[in-house]
Amino acid sequence: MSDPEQLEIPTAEPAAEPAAIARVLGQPWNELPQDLFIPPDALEVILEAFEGPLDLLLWLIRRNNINVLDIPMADLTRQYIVYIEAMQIHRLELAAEYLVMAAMLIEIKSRMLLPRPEKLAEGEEHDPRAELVRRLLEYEQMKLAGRNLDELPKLGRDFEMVTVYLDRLAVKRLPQVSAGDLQAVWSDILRRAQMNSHHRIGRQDLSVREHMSRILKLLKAKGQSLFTDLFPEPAGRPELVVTFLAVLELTRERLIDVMQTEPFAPIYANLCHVDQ
Amino acid sequence: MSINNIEDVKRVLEAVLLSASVPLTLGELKRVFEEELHNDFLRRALDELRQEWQGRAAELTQVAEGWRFQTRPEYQPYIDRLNPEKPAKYSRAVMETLAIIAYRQPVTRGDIEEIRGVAVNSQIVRTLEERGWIEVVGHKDVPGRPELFATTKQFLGDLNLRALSELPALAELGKAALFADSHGEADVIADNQAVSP
Amino acid sequence: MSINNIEDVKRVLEAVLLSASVPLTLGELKRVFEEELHNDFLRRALDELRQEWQGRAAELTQVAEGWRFQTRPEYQPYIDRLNPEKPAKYSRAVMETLAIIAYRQPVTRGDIEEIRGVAVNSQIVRTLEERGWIEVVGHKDVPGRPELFATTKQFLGDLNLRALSELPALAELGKAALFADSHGEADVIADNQAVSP
Repeated sequence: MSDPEQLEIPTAEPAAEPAAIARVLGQPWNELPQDLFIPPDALEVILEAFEGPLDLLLWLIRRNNINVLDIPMADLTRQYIVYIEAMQIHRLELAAEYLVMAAMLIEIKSRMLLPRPEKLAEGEEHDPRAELVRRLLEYEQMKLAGRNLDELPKLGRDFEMVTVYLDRLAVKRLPQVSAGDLQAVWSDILRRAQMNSHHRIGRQDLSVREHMSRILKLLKAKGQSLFTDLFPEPAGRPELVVTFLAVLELTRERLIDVMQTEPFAPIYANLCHVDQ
Repeated sequence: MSINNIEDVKRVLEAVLLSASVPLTLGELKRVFEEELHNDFLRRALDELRQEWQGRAAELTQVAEGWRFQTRPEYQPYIDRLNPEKPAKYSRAVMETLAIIAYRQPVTRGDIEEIRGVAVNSQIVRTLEERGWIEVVGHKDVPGRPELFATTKQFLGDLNLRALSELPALAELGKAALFADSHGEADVIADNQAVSP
Repeated sequence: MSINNIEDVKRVLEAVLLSASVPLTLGELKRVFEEELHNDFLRRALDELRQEWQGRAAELTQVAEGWRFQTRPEYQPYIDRLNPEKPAKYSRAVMETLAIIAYRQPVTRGDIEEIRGVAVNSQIVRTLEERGWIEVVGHKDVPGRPELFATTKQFLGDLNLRALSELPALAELGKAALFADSHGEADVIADNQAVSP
């Protein structure tokens, strides 16, 4: 061959769209190129452009318009090895898979040179290339599937999820407490207090305490009140008794003062003031 | 798509605002278009868009940070049902403090501490005060004049009670074995359910 | 608000779906209503809602994970102008690995290596896992008990698909574009029928 072939540097996508198939080289290579010169950078590009030995083989097959089901093993192997050797010459780190594939190609090629074995039981002729072809086709199928998946519209790339603002603070959640909760907690406290016998929680009538609070609030607001105004209006007998008990209790606890300046004078109640 | 009329502008604004996670300023909205649009034109488009959304479940609003779509508040109960946030709960300390104030009022912080056996964190008291459930009704006439706490009307209302006497323990306290050995003055008030504040 | 007609149901669905940050299943949408609604009724409401949104910048779609509103693709260039950082473009290695997992699942790393003819970089697997597109669904019962990978619901949803059966059909073995003119002795390959997931 007078025209030494140059190694072609594939584009980033070696086996590109079918449209590119038009670039047919015609004859497959028969010889190693004599004056192979490829800048190391370009080789790296080559290496990076392929996703592995199957990808490189597919590219060679396509570039040479080879029938994948009838691969001329000698030519394909030779071309494949050209690339591998070129990369090794330039000490590019070559994935081990590329070398394994080279060995496999050579093995298939040599098996093809041997006389064909007898027909197999099924009556089919055994082709040493069958496994390679199967792998090439399966890889090619997945390679195309990957490309198709890449073209599907994707969230974040081709469309966005709609999320409208929600003012969560518009309705503030406060803990809910029920009377039952309170009762449960109170009985816990009582039980605990009973276990520590030094705590003796006596029973106080709640309505007395309720009126104690009420009277305190009233006096806090008014400062002083007529004793009679401490009693709610209208009030039944039990309520009058409870209010009276509350006043007594408040007095006993020195929370309020009840005063009468002279007999039958109006009785006043007011809050105790320590600093008076 | 080329932007040649206000309808197209509105659709683009809608897409951009619906997908944005933060409010967008007029300047940001302007940047979205290749063409230089007038502020007035943009504002008119936003205004028309807002009107188009009348009757939908979300609305276009202008807040301090810019424009955004937000769901109308009336739909929040439905949205909440989807992601039921754990109902907030008061700590045991808060609940015990509340129970003591409810059942033993008026009480000082010291009383609460004596019953609970631990110091009362002022955050607990503040929590209950901010909720509007307790208030200071006076000061005890002892050294330091400690505040006396009592429950409020709002507390009763929030717990669906008409009076403190409706707190459940009242009815059962007397029967509780707990108090089998405690004093008998309880019978002084026979019919205290009738009492209302 | 009481739900007594399909219009109200549609508005509630709109509010819930517009504010959700993930697609919602029919079951989740049902839970939003106090009343027990029939699936058929809900589906009709969703369908009507989808039609109402025709002509807006977003659309109501059903994907594997459920229902969601999403912007229409034609507005993406405008949205992109606001957020100049585009999501990373995946390398061929990543996409091929994803394709093998999607179409051949469940597969081990060894299966992937066998098909691609090269070792599987663990960064590739991590990329796909972090995107939430693949997950380990078990271990193969062979020595070493290698992990079995499969695609997730989110993978389908992110690609706007409802089920694996909606993935693009695989090219027929040997009839791929690459070899458009080269078949004939197809019987060499036993397993050349079109493979669908």
